[in-house]
Amino acid sequence: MHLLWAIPALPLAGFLILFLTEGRLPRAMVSNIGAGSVGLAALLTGYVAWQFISSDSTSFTSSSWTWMIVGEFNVSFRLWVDALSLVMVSVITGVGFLIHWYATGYMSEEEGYSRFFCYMNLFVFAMLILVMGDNLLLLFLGWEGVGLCSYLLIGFFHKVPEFGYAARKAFVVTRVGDTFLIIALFLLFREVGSLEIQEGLVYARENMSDASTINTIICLLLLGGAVGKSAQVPLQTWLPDAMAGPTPVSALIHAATMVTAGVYLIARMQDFFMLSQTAMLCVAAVGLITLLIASFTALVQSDIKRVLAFSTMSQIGYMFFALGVGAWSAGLFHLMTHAFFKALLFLASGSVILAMHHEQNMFKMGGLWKKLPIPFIAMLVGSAALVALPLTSGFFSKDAILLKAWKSDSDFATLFWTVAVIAAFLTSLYTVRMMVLTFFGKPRSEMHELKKESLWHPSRIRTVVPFGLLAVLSIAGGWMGFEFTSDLFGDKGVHAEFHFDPIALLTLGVPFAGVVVGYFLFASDLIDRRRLIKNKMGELLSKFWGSGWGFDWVYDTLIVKPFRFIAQTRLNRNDVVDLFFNLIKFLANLFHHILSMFQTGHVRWYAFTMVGGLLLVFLAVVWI
Amino acid sequence: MNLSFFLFYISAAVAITTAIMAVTRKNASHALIYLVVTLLSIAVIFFLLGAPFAAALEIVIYAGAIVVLFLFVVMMLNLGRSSVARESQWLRPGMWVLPAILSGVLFIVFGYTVLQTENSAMIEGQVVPPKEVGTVLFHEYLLGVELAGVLLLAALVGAFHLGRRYLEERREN
Amino acid sequence: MTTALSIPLEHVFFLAIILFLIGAFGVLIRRNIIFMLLSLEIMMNACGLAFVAAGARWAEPDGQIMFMFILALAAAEVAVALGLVVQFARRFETLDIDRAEELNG
Amino acid sequence: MSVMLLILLLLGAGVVAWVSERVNTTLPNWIALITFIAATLWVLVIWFNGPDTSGLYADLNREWIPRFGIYLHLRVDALSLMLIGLTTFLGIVAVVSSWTETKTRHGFFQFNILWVMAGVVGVFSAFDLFLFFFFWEVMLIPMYFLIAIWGHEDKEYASMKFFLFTQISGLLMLVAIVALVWINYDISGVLTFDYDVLKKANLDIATARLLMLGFFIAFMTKLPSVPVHTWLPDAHTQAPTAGSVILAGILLKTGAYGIIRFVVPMFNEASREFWIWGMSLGVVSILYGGYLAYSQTDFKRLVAYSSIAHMGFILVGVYSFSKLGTQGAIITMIAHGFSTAALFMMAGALQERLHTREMSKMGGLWVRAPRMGAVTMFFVVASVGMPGLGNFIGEFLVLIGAFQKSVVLTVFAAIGIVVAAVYGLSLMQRSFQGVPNPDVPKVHDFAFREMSVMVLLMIALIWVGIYPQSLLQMTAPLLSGLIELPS
Repeated sequence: MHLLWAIPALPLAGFLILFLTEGRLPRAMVSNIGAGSVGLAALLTGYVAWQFISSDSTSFTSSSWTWMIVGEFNVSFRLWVDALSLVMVSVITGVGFLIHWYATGYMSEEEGYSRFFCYMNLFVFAMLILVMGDNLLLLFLGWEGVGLCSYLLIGFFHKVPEFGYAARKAFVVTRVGDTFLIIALFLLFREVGSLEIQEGLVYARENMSDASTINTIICLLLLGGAVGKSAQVPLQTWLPDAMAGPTPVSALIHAATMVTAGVYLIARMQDFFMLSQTAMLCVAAVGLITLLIASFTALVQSDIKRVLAFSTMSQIGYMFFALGVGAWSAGLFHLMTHAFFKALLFLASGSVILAMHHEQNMFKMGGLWKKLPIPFIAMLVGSAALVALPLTSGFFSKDAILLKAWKSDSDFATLFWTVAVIAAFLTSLYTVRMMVLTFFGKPRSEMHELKKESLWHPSRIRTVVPFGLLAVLSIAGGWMGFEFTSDLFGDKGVHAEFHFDPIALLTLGVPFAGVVVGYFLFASDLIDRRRLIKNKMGELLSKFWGSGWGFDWVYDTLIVKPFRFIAQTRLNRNDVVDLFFNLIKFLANLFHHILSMFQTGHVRWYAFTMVGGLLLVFLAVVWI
Repeated sequence: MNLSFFLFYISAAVAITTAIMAVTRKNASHALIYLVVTLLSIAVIFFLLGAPFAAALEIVIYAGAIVVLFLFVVMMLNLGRSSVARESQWLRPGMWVLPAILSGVLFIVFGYTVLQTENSAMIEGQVVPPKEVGTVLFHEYLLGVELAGVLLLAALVGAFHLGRRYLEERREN
Repeated sequence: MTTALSIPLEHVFFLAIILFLIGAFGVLIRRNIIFMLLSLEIMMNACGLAFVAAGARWAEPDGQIMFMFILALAAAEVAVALGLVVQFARRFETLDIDRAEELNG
Repeated sequence: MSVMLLILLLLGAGVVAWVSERVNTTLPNWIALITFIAATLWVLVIWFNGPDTSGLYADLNREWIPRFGIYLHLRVDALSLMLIGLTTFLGIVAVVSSWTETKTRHGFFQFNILWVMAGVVGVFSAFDLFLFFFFWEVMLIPMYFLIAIWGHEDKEYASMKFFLFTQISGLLMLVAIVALVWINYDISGVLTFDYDVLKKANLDIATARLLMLGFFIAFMTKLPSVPVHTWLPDAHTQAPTAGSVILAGILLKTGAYGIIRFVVPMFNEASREFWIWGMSLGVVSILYGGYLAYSQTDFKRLVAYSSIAHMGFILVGVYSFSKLGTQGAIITMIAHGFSTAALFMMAGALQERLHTREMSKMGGLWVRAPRMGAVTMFFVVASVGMPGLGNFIGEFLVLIGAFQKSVVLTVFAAIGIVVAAVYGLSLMQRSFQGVPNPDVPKVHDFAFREMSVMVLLMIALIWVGIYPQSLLQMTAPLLSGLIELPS
């Protein structure tokens, strides 16, 4: 099945062309190559998907050459595509293509145009390798490649030092996660004897006992890696800063693809996780905690992109929660739908930001729904899906998770469910707040006229078509995708049949309640918002939530400051060990000075020492 | 206990006292005169020990030539009255202590070694005539004599050069 | 023919030692070069005495011959030494040995 | 036979280059370049027509000083051939990178480069301990001249320090060699310096431990591992570009090669007992080197400390006594040779253009020199250990090998990867990104000359990264001989 290789090869070719020509190609050519390569890959994926559905084989594979053989350690470049990775590949290439197409407009006025597409293509290639690699080392290659590209793209505007710092922070924090992953790889190799995923899964099914500690440790390490990449609780501080990159980057990397790599990893290593209850519990717990923290923080953000970033974080928390609770296919389904509506939201917010001349602060926007109709409709549809209003794709995936959570056999089922519902309510709250602040109410700053011919103008095709397609997917994605993903994991998947018992009704009602409360809270001035914030408690809370529950501050004081302080001290700069060798040099000089004091130049002193010496010799002779 | 026995000890005492005086005088010429007396007393001892040729040499060369040479230099550098004041300033008591201790200890060590020798013997005062000394000198020690001659030549040339530059400078200014 | 002297050898050696130490003492404490040379002469004589005494003990001429060599040495040494003293006096205007101390460090 | 020719060729070319300076000043450069290209082609030819039956590419054994059983025993097996190939390849890089840098005495400069290379080739192929020590010294003297004459501001201090460190440790090794030969003579009555014979000398464990320490300390100073590494940053910052390319690219490898070839096989039981020390020294080097790299403000000094960190991986790999670990160490040697040589070339290029190595004075170079930025980004990413490039393969194999031996040490070594990311990106950030500071003079981007060499190095790194199997299968048969007890 050599077609498989073509899918990652296309973006790689795009990257190579753009890299070697070093920005000498005209912009039109660059956009064709950049967007075109991903578009072709998307078409190819469609073809492969169609073949996959028509043929009943559970997986395609195409191997090419051996990478490394040392003794019994045997790793080779081989691609493996089954239902799970096919979903991921289609999301990456499909949504990726739309984002690339939109980016050709969005980035038209930025300099470094070909460099941008070069990095984006490299990213898509790395993500495809991550998802299609059949052994964990290939997955790790994609994993690190994706981390590198997110560093390059976040730090794309390299003139601004803060963005550079944000990029470095993202890379280092994800690198901490990668270290957990690589240790998991070592443990797996020692346990299973090879890094092939399928071989590992078979090994796990057959001869791994339920409560084997090794398995739990491996799963926890895998979770550590996933948490690093998907910006979950302990290692999530880099995602809000990652908004420093251009908006299509945020859309592609920090909404649709990279952050879901963690979810893919856990879904891929499913059999390992199924075996250990503690690991599943941890995954669910991590998901839940991130869910809560991100939702509360999103409530008090002023920058539109940071709101979306925290919302992404919370939605991925949902996915982790779904996997933790055992709703494997529901989690994957949510991943797919989330990719659609979150990409739509990010792109639309990108148009708004460009229209406001790079103004990202929501408090400076307002009353834009008349001036920017297309982004407004797109944002509306996206928010609807995010909030999970009925009939939107979000509804299908989120409710499937909630139902599965309710029915899961673990003893925390009710607690999990209630927390998830609260989070859903909060989601609708901050979404409404975002819509109100940006589009409704009085315009808080003047928005001078958009030049019609500018490439990124909302009415251009390269903006409308992606918006349209994504909107359709956000709405229709639910029905269409449902059949496809429900049997993704065979019998393990949950079938959310919609009988109207109280729980289903409740999950249906929550979004509406959120919207209504949000309207009262933010749109109408029935409740005086200022009074709510002004009092002591409100202020403290908003500051605490605003800073992402203080994680940043904790990491800064605990790790970054001491590390940097010790490094910058003068003593450290020129190497403590050197002192030892300089000491030897110092001693040599010291002895020199002491001895030279004896050479006084006075003859009588020499006579004296001679007689003294004579005496000593005689004493020695006499004595011995 | 015959006359020569007493003679030996008297001249020994004289030698020691004049040596101490020679070393401690402030005036250079006085010291030299004391040195001459020491040398003469040693010559007497040589004579008593039965080495008349050595005694004669001692008087002729040592007391006669070397000390006289000293006197020439002392006179030339006119180390007269003016240097006496400076001399006393240099002989501060503090200078005495350390060398004195050192020589005392040395004396004890030397004395101890001398007393250790088992076969201590008496000196009979057997005279060794100069003829015999002469024959041995030019038979077994011929090489020694030649070397001594070369040594003296070297000293001669050295002394000549050291002196000469001094003369030229005087001619220039 | 004898000079009828009969004393133990050690006595002469003691005399030689005392003379030698007086000379050494003189070299150590005097700062005037002339006096140092003078005490040097005393030390030389002490050695000579010891040699002649040893020769006398065995009634052999060797002691005296050694004494003669010492004499030659002393003469050469004094000649050069006094040449140096003259130069020293001319250059340092004083005969204080401690003035010449460039060769240090 | 052919190895002897190669060494003589290098030595001869050195003399010719020195003399040819009178003709015109750039002739020595051309002579050196042509010699190195010829040498690399020679290595490639030998590599293609494969090893002979006993896995050797070239073997020469001729009497040198029969009185003491010293033979001119030059043998090239897979490991040696790879390292000789690396040497000649980096020779090209060194010559091209300092084409315009030396202002005075070009001939003598090339002479020194060629003689260092000859010494190194000798070290990699000597199978007679005396001959090994002979070449060990031959490669040291010209290196000292390179730093002392063409170095930067306080070159005397740096070159003297480098010389003393290597010389004293070399002395230790000499004592160990002589002792070994003498004991062997005592036991077996055969006076020989030959590697294979001495390998089989059965020493009691106490003396074996001592002799091993003698060798180990010499190679530890050469491969700088922590306690004795302080000469490397000074020597690197003051050395001219060619000097640091050679120093980092090859001289560090002689230390690693020494451990793999001499310490482990010849004193196997003693080394096995010593593994906890060897490995922890490696881990300390990784973390300490990485940490200090972060605190440097001088571009070259940062890269120097990073190479100490990479060399730590080799120690960890070798002392894991596993096939994976040793292969990882060999791959790290090759990959590190490429990535550090490139970074030092970049440092040299920056110094030539900005007359400073201080990163505080750089900043924002990407705007004016995008090509330099891209190249530096590539090599920083490689040295940070990005999969798909050579360094990662080496590090991964070392870590997975070391994991079987001791989990704790491997976890600490893995933390080294995070530290590597920190200092790697801080290097990138402080020199190329950020606001271009005004007083940085007009920087002209890479010319064809430098770019061609950089592309060569890039291809090499990608080849090691994507298809390391070609190297791995070469050294696979050797491993049993290097690690297990001599049969």
